[in-house]
Amino acid sequence: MDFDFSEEQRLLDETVRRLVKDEYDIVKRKSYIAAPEGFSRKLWARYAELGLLGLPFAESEGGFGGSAVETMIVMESFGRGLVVEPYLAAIVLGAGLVSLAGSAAQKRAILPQVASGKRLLAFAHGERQSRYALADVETTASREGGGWVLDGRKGVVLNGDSADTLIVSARSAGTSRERRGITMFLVDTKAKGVGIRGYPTVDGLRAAEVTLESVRVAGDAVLGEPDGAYPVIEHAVDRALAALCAEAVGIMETLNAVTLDYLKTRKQFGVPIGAFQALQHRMADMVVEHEQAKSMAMLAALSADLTDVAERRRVISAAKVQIGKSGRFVGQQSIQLHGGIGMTEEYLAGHYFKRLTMIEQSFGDTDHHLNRFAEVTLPAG
Amino acid sequence: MDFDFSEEQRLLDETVRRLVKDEYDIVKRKSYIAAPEGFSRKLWARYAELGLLGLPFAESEGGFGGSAVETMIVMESFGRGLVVEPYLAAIVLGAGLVSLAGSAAQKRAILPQVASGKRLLAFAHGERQSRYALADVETTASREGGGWVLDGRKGVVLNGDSADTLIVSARSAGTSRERRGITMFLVDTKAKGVGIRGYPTVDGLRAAEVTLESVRVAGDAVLGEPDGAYPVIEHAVDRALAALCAEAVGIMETLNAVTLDYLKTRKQFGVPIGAFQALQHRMADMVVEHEQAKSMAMLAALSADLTDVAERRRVISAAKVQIGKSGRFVGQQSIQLHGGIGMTEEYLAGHYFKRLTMIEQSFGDTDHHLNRFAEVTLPAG
Amino acid sequence: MQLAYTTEEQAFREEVGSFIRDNLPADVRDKVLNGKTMGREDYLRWHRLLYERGWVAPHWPVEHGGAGWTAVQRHIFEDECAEAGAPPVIPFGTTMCGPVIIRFGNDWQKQYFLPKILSGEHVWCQGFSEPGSGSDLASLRTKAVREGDHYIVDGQKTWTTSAHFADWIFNLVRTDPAAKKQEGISFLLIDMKTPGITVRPIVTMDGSAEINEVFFDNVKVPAKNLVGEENKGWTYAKFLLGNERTGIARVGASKRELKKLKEIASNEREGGRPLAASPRFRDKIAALEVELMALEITNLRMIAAMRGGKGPGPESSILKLKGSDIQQRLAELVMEALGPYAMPFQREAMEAGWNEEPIGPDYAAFAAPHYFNNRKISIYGGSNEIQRNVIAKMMLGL
Amino acid sequence: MQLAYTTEEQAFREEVGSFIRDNLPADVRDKVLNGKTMGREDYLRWHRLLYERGWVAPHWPVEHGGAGWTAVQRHIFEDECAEAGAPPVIPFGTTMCGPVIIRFGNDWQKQYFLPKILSGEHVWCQGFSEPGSGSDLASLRTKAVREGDHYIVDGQKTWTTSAHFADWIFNLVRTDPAAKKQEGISFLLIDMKTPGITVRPIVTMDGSAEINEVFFDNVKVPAKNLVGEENKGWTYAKFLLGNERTGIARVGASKRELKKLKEIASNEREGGRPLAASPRFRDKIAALEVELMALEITNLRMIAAMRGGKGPGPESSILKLKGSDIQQRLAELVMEALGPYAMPFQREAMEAGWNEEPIGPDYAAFAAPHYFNNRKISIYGGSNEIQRNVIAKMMLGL
Repeated sequence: MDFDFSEEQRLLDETVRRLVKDEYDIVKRKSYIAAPEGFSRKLWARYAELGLLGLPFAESEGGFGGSAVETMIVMESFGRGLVVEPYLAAIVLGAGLVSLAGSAAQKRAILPQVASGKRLLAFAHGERQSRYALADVETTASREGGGWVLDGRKGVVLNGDSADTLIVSARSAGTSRERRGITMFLVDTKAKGVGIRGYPTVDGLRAAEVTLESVRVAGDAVLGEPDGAYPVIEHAVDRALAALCAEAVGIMETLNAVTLDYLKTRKQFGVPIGAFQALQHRMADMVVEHEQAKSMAMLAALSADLTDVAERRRVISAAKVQIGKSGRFVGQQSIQLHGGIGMTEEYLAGHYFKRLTMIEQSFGDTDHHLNRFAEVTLPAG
Repeated sequence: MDFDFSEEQRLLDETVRRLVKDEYDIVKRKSYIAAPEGFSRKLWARYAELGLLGLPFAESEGGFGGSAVETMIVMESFGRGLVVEPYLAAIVLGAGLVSLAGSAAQKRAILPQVASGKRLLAFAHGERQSRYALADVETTASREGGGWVLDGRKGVVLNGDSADTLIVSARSAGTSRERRGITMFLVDTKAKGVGIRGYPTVDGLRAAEVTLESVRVAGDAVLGEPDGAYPVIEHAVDRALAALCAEAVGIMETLNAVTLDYLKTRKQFGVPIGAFQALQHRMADMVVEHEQAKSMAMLAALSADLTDVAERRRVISAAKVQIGKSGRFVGQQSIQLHGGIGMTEEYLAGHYFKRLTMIEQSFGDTDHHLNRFAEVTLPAG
Repeated sequence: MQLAYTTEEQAFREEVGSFIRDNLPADVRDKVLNGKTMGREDYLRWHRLLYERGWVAPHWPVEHGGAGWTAVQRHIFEDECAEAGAPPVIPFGTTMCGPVIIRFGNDWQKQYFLPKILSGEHVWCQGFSEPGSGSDLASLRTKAVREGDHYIVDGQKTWTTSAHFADWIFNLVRTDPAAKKQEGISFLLIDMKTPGITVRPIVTMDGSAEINEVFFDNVKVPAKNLVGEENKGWTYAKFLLGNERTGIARVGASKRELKKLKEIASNEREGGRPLAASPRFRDKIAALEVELMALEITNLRMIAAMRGGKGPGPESSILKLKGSDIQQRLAELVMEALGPYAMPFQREAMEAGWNEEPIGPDYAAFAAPHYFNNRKISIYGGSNEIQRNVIAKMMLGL
Repeated sequence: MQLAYTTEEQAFREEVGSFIRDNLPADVRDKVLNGKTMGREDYLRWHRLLYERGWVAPHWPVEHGGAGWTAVQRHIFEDECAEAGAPPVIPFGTTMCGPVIIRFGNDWQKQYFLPKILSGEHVWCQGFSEPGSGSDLASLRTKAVREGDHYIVDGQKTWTTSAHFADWIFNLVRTDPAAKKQEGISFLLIDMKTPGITVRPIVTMDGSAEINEVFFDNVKVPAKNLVGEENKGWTYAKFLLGNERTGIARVGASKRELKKLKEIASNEREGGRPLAASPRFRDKIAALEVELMALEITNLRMIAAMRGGKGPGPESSILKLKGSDIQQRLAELVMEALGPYAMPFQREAMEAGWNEEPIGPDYAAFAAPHYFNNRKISIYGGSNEIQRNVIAKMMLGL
């Protein structure tokens, strides 16, 4: 048992920390967000140079063969700096799905381009009615000749407006909310019938509503096994959840640091406000929550690729629950302890708080994952 | 709209407060508990003299025609002093059921004896499997000639070991957990086939396990409508819940007072511990919780006899939820703020804490009543 | 003891209800109910209607234009207005500055300002907080130096709600830098159009701009605008802060938001069923509703206690604590109910007149911004930490 | 980075597991698993078995009888013992006084006391707390006056766990009343059979009597029982208190209790179905299980950090805070699960050998008393408030 990074991991950690420290502050971040795609293409190219974009898939696939621990290292630093580039959407989810389910030809065609930063992927899966249920897919896929026709709508597709290729899930068989019968397709965002309405999200990122009207794709656009996409989707989303947990831990670290600094410097009634015991105790609880969250983010990273699916579910959902609760406490209290300044757009805490809040509502909120956890640990009946 | 007591109510309040103040402290209480029945017969006689035992039923029935507000006044003071006499079991529940459901002859025979303190009633209703579900009755009643035969077991019958007469609920029709089909019977505790195993409860009161083996009762032992006891039971229990809420509010008042006193007198690090802001804020929250609980206990008293049953349910369950949450916070924190001394048997706080804890588990805990409340305010579907 | 309203109270309630039904402009109501951005004119349209009815400052003495209501009537009025979606009357003139002028102002001030507060001709804002003085208000540093029959004011105020459209500001200024911090403060009324005043909006994290910084650079203020005596301003500020806190629980507004939450939770789906039917989410709404029921009674009890002529005491801190917690949790549950559709940022959808197709349901745009914006409720008007201090010190003697 | 145990660690774990299976007396295990009253002999039977195996004080230096384990091995050992229902080793000798004697004691003390601590011949208790000194330990007043080659001790200790069956007590006493409060304290070892010592049990609200008051009336203690130097006792006490806190999270015991809670919740019925299937109760168990999972990792991380030779720091306060909260909530949920059957008070059912028919299920008798007794966990060993102070001051520099 050990919690130490390998030499390579330590190097990766240092590299990403330095990069984020150099390239990110609240002013620079604003300028990245102001770009048409909502992030910095220049930084994206830097990530490619550093090998980050090929991190989560095998060297044989054009990547660097990192595990979920490497993803954790990257995402924790991205959380510290509140990075806006679409690493989660394009790399963890997009490339992750291709790597998990793609044919050799698909991998060859796509992954090197992803690793070099030339192609952006997005995962068009959730729908208006689906909330957090991964099997709740109503977009349809019908066979036509050797190809398929896709019809439906996808909602809140992360970075859907900057993607070159969408990975679209659709119901090819079965009834609504059934796990069996879901197929994934690679769809060019410029294909006929694809409508994309991009928009900013409240946490400074981008997403899109996607409409699919009689979108025709060839037979080789199918990603993975027809009707059998659910287990792959669940696995990729579990990886995304582990990555989000790490990002949240990085955010909490920064929030705690700036709040502690504020407690030590802000004076009221002639003393630093950190001299007040009620605020000291609050800050102590924030530290405890960060430690608990960090523990679970580590466990999630170590479990994101377990072959025992029930155990993977148990750990990933537990981690999301812990991060949700810890994040809510740390986020709310960091604003509260700052007082008025914490409410303002120009101060950094609010931006971290907003992202932390949206992480809780991403890919299943605390209630959703508490239920998923309990289904493993306390099966009904 | 007003929250003032009438002149009679004010007088009642003063009388009971004085009585409790004179006759109750932690040492005297211990001596009452040490009596075979677990309470003071002498005080019971005093309550009778003062008219308290006839309070909740009509003058025409030999009582004093008080409403649930009068019961609240009595119970809040009983809470302040942690009174152990079986007012809830014998008067609010026992006499309440006779008054709500009894025939003229039954009322004539029983209620004046109750009011004078000569006869004690107890309500033998809950069973091992029933938890908090009032319709979960498996004890059976079968007709035999003009009478009935009762068989089954009743559990945690409050003051069942000192009662002269039990009001036993039994299933005369329908299936387990069905509301229709429950009948109440007046059963002499000395009747053949009645077994009573009395014991102390963790909060210093008494209860009993009751067994009924082929207990034969006459036709006139039926209390209320055969098969139709459920609405009456629910009404009587709602009254008991309102009374328990008031008792809990009295307990919280005392706990807050002794805790505040301790904060002001106990010194550590050269100052009263009440000088520490973290403890000040805790105490402030305890005060807030007591006020919220008091508000709901008042509302419960004013709603305990509403003819609109759904509205009565809504208010009574809301009150029980509020008292449960407030009571748990006040109880736990009063012990915490006391430190070691709060853990000891010889100090009063622990006794109040224990009773407050058991009130939360009486006639439905917080979860149970949150569900009952939601069934009215957010009906499923 | 009874909670039902008396016949007279019930009749009054119906009178208020029918007045609102007949007069509240539909577009203003829509903005309030849906949390859209409110401008000066939105507030003033309703303000003028109340003024005409004689209800704009009901708590003032009758001779100055008040309505002579009981505390219960005030509560009924506020509750009905809030539940129906009427906007609040901007409090800085009617609830804050007006009573100070009535109590401590001179005759000229009364004659000049009070009618204009009532009519809505003057919209006011409050110049108390400064960058360096948050909870420690008395440490303020904006100074006013007497020169002839004027004061010259220099300094900065912040978190100033409505300053971007206000006509006047009532300001705490330091007139004696040598005195102990509470003792050198004066209460000065300043025309916002005076040269040297700059207003800079503060954008809050939800993207709205309701609050401002106000800079005073060599601002010349007539000495007749001084309220009461020089260096006694702290007394007037304490009077102002201790005054008029029955609305602090915000029960009416929370009842309105609870209703909206239930509608949203019934409309949103989880696994094909209404989210409101999920035991987990249902429990959360129910638990919050119970707290709100209790707070309503606690509020009424304190109002009833005021009938005896007693003013609101430190007990109002109880109302502020629970009230802010409930408002924040309501916004939190609305956001949770939206699931992924809390994410799209649709600032423009919160402006009146926007009529494009919303992203997600039409109530989605407001959910997360409201949650973020509502974090302020436990900070402003005395943070929750200050409220607990007040209870501990003033109610409990700790 | 990996959480799985190494092959060696796994082998060690199996060795511990099989030792427990082969040796732990069934009746002792039953008492621990069912929360029954434990007597001196119950603890000592297991103590002696561990002693024979060389595992009774594994953290001691090997030359004094320690096992030379890594921090991970210690964790594995403690976790296995707790989960299997082995009683804890009474810590006052092995974990508290022993290391102080090893570090600061003289040769006679080492030779006389250490073997008897290991063998169980001497059971120890701790004389720190006094009626007037709870969290403010250094304000203690029990005094020791030197007379020739003895000290005369007068005063009172309280909350003294195990004093009713202990052979020795290590006592903080004031030897210089004129010095500043931390500087006049000495660390004295006292034979409990010395004339003038009276032990009075303190019954706690759950009805148990595990703690005591200890009175010292003119108690004559040989000067050779002084540890280290006179008036340096505070240093030794701080060493003792800062030492050996890896077990403070009590993860193993909580895992055992969680298992029991699940069994109880599966056995109890609500509306004919297992209580564990009710979404409300299931969620509560699940939420607690998540916290415990996180705490286990946090604990392991801190143990791993100690491998570099660093001792436990203020971080152990994190373990104490979360650990106590989890233990208390576990007991709370067990009590809740019982419903009305938490009410019967069956003190006698908690004594070994009782075999009447229980009232309600056989696990009912322990539920409420455990809940009440467990309130102490956030009070003793530094209250949760003190732990937060430690984090704020020592970790955060506030």
